[in-house]
Amino acid sequence: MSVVAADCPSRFGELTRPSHSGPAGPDVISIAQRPATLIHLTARRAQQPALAAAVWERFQLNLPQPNHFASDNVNTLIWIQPEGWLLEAPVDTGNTLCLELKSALAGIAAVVDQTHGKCVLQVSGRTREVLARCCRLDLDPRIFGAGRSAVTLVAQVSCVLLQVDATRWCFDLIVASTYAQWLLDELQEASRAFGSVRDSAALGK
Amino acid sequence: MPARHEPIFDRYSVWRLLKESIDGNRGWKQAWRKPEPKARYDVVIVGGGGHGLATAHYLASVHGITNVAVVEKGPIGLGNSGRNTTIVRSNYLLPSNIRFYEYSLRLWEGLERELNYNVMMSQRGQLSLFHSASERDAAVRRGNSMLIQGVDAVLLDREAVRAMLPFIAMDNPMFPILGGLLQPRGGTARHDAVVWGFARAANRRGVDILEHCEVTGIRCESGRVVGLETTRGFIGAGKVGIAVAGNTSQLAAMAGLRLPIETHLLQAFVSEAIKPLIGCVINFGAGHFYISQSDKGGLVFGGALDGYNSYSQHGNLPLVEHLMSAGVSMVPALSRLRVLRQWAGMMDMTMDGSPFICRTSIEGLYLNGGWCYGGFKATPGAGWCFAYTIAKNEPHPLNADLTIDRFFEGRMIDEAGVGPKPWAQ
Amino acid sequence: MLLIHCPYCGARAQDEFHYRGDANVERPAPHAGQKAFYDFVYARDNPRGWHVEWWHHYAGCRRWVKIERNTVTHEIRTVKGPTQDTR
Amino acid sequence: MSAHRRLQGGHIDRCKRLTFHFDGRRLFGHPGDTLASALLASGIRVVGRSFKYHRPRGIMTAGPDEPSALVELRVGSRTEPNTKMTEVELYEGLQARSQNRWPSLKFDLMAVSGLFGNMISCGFYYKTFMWPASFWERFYEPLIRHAAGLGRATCLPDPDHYEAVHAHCDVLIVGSGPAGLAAARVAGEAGARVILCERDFLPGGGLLLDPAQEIWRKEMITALERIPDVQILLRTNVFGYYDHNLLGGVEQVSDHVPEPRPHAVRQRYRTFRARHVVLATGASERLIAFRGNDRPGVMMAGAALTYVHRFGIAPGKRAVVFTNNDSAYATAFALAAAGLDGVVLADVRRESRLAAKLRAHDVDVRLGVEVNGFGTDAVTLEAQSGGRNTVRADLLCVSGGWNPNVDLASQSGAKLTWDAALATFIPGAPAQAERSVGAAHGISGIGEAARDGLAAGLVAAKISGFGGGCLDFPLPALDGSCASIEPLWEVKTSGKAFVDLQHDVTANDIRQAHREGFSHIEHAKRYTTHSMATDQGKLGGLLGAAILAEARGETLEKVGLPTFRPYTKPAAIGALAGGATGKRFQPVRRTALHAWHLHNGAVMKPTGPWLRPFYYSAAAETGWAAVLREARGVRQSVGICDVSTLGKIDLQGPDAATFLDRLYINSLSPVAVGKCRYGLMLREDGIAFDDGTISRLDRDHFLVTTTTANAEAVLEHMEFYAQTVWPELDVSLCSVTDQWAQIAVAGPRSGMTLANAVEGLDLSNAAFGFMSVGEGRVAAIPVRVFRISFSGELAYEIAVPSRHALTVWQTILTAGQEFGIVPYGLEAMDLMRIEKGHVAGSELNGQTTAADLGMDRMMKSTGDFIGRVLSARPALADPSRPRLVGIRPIESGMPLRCGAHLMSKLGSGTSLGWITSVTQSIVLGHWIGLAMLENGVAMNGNTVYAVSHLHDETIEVVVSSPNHVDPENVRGRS
Repeated sequence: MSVVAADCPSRFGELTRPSHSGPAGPDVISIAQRPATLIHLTARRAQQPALAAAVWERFQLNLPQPNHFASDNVNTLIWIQPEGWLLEAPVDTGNTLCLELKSALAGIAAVVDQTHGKCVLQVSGRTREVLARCCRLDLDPRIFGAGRSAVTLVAQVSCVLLQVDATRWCFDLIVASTYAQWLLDELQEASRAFGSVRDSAALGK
Repeated sequence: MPARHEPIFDRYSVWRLLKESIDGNRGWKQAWRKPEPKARYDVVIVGGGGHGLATAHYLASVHGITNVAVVEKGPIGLGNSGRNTTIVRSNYLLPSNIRFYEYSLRLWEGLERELNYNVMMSQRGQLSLFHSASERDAAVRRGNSMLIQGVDAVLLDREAVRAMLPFIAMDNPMFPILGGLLQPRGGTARHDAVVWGFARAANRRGVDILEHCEVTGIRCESGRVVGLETTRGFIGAGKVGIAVAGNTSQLAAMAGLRLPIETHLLQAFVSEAIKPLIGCVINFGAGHFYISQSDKGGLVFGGALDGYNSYSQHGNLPLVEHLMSAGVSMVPALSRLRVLRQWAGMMDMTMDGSPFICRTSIEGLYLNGGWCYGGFKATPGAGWCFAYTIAKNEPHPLNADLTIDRFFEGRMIDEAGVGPKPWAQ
Repeated sequence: MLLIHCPYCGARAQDEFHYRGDANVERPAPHAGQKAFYDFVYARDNPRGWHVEWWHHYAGCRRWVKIERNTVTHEIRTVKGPTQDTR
Repeated sequence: MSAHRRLQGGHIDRCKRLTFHFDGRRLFGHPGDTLASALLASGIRVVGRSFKYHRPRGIMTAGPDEPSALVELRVGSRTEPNTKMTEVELYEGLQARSQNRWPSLKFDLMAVSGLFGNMISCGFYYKTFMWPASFWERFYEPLIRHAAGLGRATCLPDPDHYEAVHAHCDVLIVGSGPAGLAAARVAGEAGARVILCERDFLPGGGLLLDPAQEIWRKEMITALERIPDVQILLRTNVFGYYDHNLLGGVEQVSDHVPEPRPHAVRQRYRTFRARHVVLATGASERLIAFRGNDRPGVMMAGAALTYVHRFGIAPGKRAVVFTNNDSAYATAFALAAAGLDGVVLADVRRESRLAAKLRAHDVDVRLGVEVNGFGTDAVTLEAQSGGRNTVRADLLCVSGGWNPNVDLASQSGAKLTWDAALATFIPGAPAQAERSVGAAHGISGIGEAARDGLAAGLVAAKISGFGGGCLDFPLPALDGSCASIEPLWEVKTSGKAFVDLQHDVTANDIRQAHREGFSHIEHAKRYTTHSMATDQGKLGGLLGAAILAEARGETLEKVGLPTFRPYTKPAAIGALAGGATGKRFQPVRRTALHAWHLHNGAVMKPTGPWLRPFYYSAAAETGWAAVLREARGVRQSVGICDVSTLGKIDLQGPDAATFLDRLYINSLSPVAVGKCRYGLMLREDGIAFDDGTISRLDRDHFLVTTTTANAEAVLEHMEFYAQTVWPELDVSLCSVTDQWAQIAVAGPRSGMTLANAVEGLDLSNAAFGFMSVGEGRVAAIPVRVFRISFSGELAYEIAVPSRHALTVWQTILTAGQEFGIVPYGLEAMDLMRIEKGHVAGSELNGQTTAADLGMDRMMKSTGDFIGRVLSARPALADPSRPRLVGIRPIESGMPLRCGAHLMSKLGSGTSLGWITSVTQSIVLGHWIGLAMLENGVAMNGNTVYAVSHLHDETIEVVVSSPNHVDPENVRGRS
């Protein structure tokens, strides 16, 4: 039985396809996948202060307010629901962070690994036009400024959307990994008029 | 009982058309009178839609009860009777539904003669397409249910569908078309004509059609209905039948009843008129999309409910977007055609997707409602059964299962297996 | 497309939500009997006017929210969390 | 031929010439022309035939209110029937054909129907075609269907693309006339985010008809283009006003070019969510009913003015202008100034303040005069004082007054109110955050409209939080005109006077409808089809209502108008789909092993949003052979299957066990850590909802699986009960469907295979018995191992973090190589579960109870769970309900068929049940099935008939237990 590709630790390789045939230029949309560790934290009943303290101690980050994220450019905490946050941390091959948090937060929070459940896509370039084609949220920086995040529908699937750089309209999109290919295809379709490239080197925090 | 008014019935025929055309069409009479309410009627039907008017017609023509009024808050026929997609069929799964709708279909087949009115009953076929093996299996079960009950059904394979409908997309990656279940006797009728035809026929037998007469209260004495408070005064009634699709909960509440019904919106659309493209009525299992072409040339199509309780009669955009996407995905030729108008009707959605024709806990008060989006095709059958139930004070076997009690007893008639989620039926 | 002000996420388009009907009916105690459960599962006021109803923000914070909405005009008066009082 | 009709001025580029074809004739126009203006400039008079009488028709208007001038535009797969030529922007190579005529436009044989005009008056079809009954479908109806309809549609797929764009703004302005421009500028300069939509390809609306306003128009547009937060969308029609200030529009991106540029869309669906909406939609001129008011050469006065000033065309050689108000004086003036000879203006009013001015410009103004007929190149004028004369004219311009375009306001919920001075309806109090301005609000005069727009723009900006807009831009001078109109709806004469040109509805039809009792405006509309054509009754809607009012002897105010509904003008269905069609119709979900499946011959099958391997096909193998090979491989040795699509829900919290006990019919709190259990959940109405396994990973930590189909619904159901019904339970839920890929390894050698692959977990029967859960490693990747079985064989499921799925999958394949491990798909899995008697979607179909499925013994006897109470209702507890059974044919070679019904005797009209699932058993060597059968358990061993009338098939089957294979479950436990 033949085998498709060598073992790839990320789904990145599978998702990448040749760039779109649209008119390419400086304004094209760039999409890149960023490997990361993702952990869903849900505070146990009445334990949010304890969770905040533990998170501060471990990451020196405050639990962000609803619809915001907090980042020190290494770790990012994203509010995704009442009592619920998504932690994005650098790739951690041994899954040690999740195990560490499980033990540190026992009785304080439910810790669920989503590293493989979600993909982080960095989107930049003409995101304003492209996102207007697949998202119904008002993303004007005056409304949805830097530091804002939202769990919302993009291309009919639920995503976490982060406004990383409001002046350059750079976003991170976190999507369920089984929908990642669909989202990528839709983003490419939405950028049909502008062209798009997938370039992991062009971005990165 | 002879009509109190002078006979004012015009018999329609091509000769009559010729005669009137010579006279400049000045000789036509009113299709129905506009009488003042009497103090009391033997039966008052609330709701001047197709169902209410048909009930009045059959009360008079079958049961000889002619001291009947139909009260309607506006002009007749402008509720769901005038807001549907005109499909007529009896391709149901569950025996009690098949029997009822098949009886209704047979009445449809003779309606022109019965009413002396061309309701444009057009049996060009109704085809339900399936997209997967499990949908096919369900269609086979349904088709066999129909044939067992003596109803026509034909299973078409993929190639037969392709030959019949060369313009549809057979190979959508998520919704390939595997075949379809055809009811050759299914089709469409002209919705307004049904209302007007029944109104004219009921009027001929002396039924008073009281338009602009809104019911504001149901008067009961010691557990028995005695009449209706209306905007045109109190009207005494021996029996009262409710047939007010969309507003059934409101009317029932006047009598203190709380029903297993939610009111939801169903949108429908018509395109600009084009030369004949689509013969039969087509229903796609995927994406809740169905389409037919009217005699005038417009493509009439619709889909699922808007999905939340509403009495607004104006539809919303998410459904529009979804439906147009489904339509173009299934019938790519729709893409460059234009949609002309959209409208919405208020559906009484029940907790199992099946209707009520039954007595209520109040003596003399009868209920015809909960038609979900199947009311149009039921018009003659529902009128016939409701008239029987009112006249005899007991249900006909055809509607014996269509009671509210079925939910107490666990005898739900749930064709789709959706359960008590009216918004998803 | 209704605009629903989720108490957690802010103003969102209706397509991020799933509907689930009347929020004034409450699940009876386990031994309340069939009539009580009939009322919970089946009987509805179905008002013409203000209606308190459940919507699930499935594509957002996944909270069930209680919305007070007019069934004639579609105007939304309040949106509350699952255990917040509507009135 | 064309040159002499072109005038100076206007908004066309005379330097460039465009070639186009109409009915095969090669003609010329210029950029800036519409198809209509170019045809007028070419001297074409008859452009179409009417719907019913096939009367010749010309161009009546210059916009979307056009009833007559419809064409089939473009060719082949880009054919667009029923296109209004007044809206088609001319482009090089345009091809258009007239429609609804046979054999040709000039000589239309169908016009004989005009001879029966009186017989085919309104509603005639309800009164005939009834005899003989069988003739309707066979003869009458095909005839009607063929005669009806307008243009022809193409059956070819549309080669063009579409997209959706969602916009948000503080102020949405619809219409770019003086009011719209002023509103946009003041709101934009105040700092609000403004979107200005104009359906036309030139901004300016009524400004385009007045050369004196050209400077102001250009200056306003230049100014607007400089404000960064003002977006002007041309060729964008706002078609509908929906809830919560959401409006929908369609932008015609590429309809003015031969075909869309590469990567460009043809049309763009747009939504606008606006804080405030300014409706500057202008007004539409209305027709007057008189004999011959549909003939080629009749044109609305405003349209004639448009052709002169905007397109630089004289739309006729000799003109009569017929009016009941001031506005048409500008037309007469313009026609005279354009050099037309002997322009006559017939004004029904006896006085006019503009008469003297116009007479000074050589226009023959006749007051108190009506047009009572239009024939071939002659207008019959009749003075109210008596006296009749005929004027030679090939152009008859008509103005019956103006109707504000209130459709969007009305859709938004605003009630319409009657304005007696204007003799029309105007928008009343807003129901949403909107305001109608300018002509749309019944205001006449350019300066007046601009001021109205400016005031509305200021308010809109202020409401949105932007006060203090800059007001220092000039506005056009006030016109000072007041709406001076003397309502005249109909000039009564013999002959056909039309109120709806496209549907051929006459004033007499309306009166006949009233006589027959169709007196309500909605009844009259439906009976006559008045105002239901593609022009949406813009031209004659109010006119018809007025004739009805007169017939009823009531005021027009009382009669009212039919309800306004979307669309303000017809919209392409492809545009509204916004490109989400075909493979983009619905999101597609792929498992982590998708690529492997494709590269290994998997035939993929859509299941809900997922694509899953149906079976893996070697080159020459038919589908069913592949399925049998796969199932045999599993039963005989070992197989591997991607079951990642199962829903997986992580439950944590001290009350998780209690919560699960209430969700499922069986008890789950006793499950030990490291063990799992099968569970069934009901809906609250007692009907089976979903099944799956519940694994206890820790004291307060469970992992639940759901069926693929119900994964989303089950999570929502759980969240509903956790959040709203039992909020006191401390439990958190999280979907981990995507986190974990899941791999089933099944068959007698699955244990040996995994022993080769899994490290760190003792898989021996003693240590890891049936229904155990544990953690181990495959290829150094931590995995979770479940000993559960859907096939009935010894089987395991390996859950692996999805990015490692391929590694683990391949490691297991390698480990199983010595046993001939075979990948298997959905169909083989289905085959084996039917052999085993496990239920799936066709049994868990929303109509069956736990007892129906033979699972009533699982129900716990005490304690609350969802569905407990209502499942005990009498009819649901009735033991004679159809119950799950197994069946097999008596004659072992016979296949079974799903959907066949079971009957106790041949020819019976009573069905006892139906077959839900069938397969060819590889263990038993014949077909087997599952069925729902009345009194099912008691029927065990009996023979019944399986009947499919659809296939004309009847076979005898024996009823058995549903567990066709290994009922004691020896294999799974061994």
